[in-house]
Amino acid sequence: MRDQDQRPRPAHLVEAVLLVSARLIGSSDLRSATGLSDQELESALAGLRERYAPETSGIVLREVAGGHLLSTNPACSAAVERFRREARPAPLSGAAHEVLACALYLGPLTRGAVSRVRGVNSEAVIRSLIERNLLVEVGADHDAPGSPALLGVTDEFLAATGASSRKDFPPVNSLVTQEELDRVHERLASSGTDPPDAGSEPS
Amino acid sequence: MRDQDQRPRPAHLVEAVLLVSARLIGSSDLRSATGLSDQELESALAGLRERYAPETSGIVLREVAGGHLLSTNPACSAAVERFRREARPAPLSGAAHEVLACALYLGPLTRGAVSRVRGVNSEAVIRSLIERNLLVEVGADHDAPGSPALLGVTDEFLAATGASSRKDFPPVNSLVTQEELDRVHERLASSGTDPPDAGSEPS
Amino acid sequence: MTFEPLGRSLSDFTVELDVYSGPYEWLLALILKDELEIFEVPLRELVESYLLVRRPGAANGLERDTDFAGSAAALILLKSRTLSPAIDADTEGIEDEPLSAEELAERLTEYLKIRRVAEHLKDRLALNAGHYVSAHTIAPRQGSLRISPDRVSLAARQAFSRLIEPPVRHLGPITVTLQQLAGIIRTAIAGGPISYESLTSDMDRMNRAVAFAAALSLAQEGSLTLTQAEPLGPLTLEPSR
Repeated sequence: MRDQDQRPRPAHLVEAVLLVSARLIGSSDLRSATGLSDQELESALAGLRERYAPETSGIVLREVAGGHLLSTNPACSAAVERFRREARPAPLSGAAHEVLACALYLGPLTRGAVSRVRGVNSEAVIRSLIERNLLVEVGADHDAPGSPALLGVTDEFLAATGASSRKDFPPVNSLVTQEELDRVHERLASSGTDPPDAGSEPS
Repeated sequence: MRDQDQRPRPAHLVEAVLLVSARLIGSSDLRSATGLSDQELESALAGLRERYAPETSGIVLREVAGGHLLSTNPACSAAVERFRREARPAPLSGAAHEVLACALYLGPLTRGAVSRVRGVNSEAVIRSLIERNLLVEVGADHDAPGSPALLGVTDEFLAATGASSRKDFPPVNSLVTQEELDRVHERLASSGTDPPDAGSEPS
Repeated sequence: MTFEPLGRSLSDFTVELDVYSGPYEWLLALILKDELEIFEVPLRELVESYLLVRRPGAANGLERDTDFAGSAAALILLKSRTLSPAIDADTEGIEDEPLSAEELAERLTEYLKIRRVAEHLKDRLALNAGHYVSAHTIAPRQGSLRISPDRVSLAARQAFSRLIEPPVRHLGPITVTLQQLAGIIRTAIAGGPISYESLTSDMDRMNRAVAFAAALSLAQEGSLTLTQAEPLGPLTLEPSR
């Protein structure tokens, strides 16, 4: 079955390498495995994008978090779950979404900072997100006493949201309307709280 | 959520299931996972045979002894082999490091004991560490109901850390205070089973 | 934060909220046990549902009103407190200064933004769920894994110094997570309605509590419906629609 005399086409090489990886493969790793040039790889990927598009295939090419990965088409997930006899992992809680939102838009930040923004102790939620590989300690805040760890989102998180990078999220101001923000101020003003005086800001 | 309104095509379902199986799948298993009829499955396979033919693809559909399997095109084996040689193993997660630390410093200990020390269910992490040959069942705790297995680190783990023996690791009392250690042993004991040896050094 | 004992005058008061439906007393208990986020509880709706069943002329009408007002006030205080800075373990003891209106507004604004981002993330995660990766992987060469001994020491320090809260020793070890139980519940109701009692019949107290929380969160996301014909009566879980 081998046509060794005939060099396999670039797209075939990329396809074969993608099949044997369950993890994202970066472009440079794809290049060094296949021996393709930048341009050859790009045109091979362009072809594969079409071949493995959600409309035309049960296997899709995902390009997320700066890497490439073959995976099943979500439209076929019921058949896959039946085959593997396992249920889809439960979706995250509302609290978990909020913690991830903090890490993505305000991070890297400490556990304390997450809890301050959310107004509730978030330790348990953070731990479960670390356990699920969606959050990771990326360093430490050396200016704070005890140098608490700084938390950020992981590549797995980017992959799970289908994002190609951390920049691939809408600006926060497009998600919340000025009207909503005004309403907050209005409500507070009408509740007759103490006159403002300078104090520490939420970090 | 998904495009449930549009039923995926039969070939897509088969393709997706083939991606998630590393073993030959018989026609009856394919039918029961995809819910396709005999005829539908046969025509889906006919299409896939063409799509994944050695001349047209880096991924080929193999049909052996009544089973079906996707695999890499042998013509691409050099690239696949290069990828394998250069592939870095998946880095360990923070959770995996913690489980290994438990086994190193408190082990041999049961799965339940690891979870109690860490305060979070560690079953999945332990499973993947056993698969990666970093953790191994070294015996059973016969004093506990059901004689759960006792876990210890492997020589492969020691080799991966560059340690020649457990003694190369700093003693546990240089890492945490006695008070913290007492709490750990309290957690270990809390199941009613005997806590593993409470040495302050990795045993 | 503690609630005054209700004297059970409100034992027949049940509420129907998005996040919870069932006896009001249980709602209070769940909030106190941190199993329900006070943020998720719309206090205005709570008051409105009480007003609907208020019985001013009844023999214990005044007692009921007082009990409700007392617990509702405690909920309002609790909810407002959660908006002020969480007390850090390391900074405990530092005087908690009251927030000015401006600071409060800023904090709420920031929280509102995070809330919206969280909703966006939820949709995105749902849209991208159901991707399964290839099983045709090849193992990297043996012996190519490197583990840093420093990372192992650090992990030991983290795992062994962690304060695990809340103490649940008296309840037995937690052997399942909320997610796992949610999975068990999904499987159990796939075949039709099932009572909470039979679902949890062979669970210990802790797992029952977690199962209840899991059922609530599934109900909240719309995967199942919780019904209870009478206050404190049997609770039935069934697939939504």
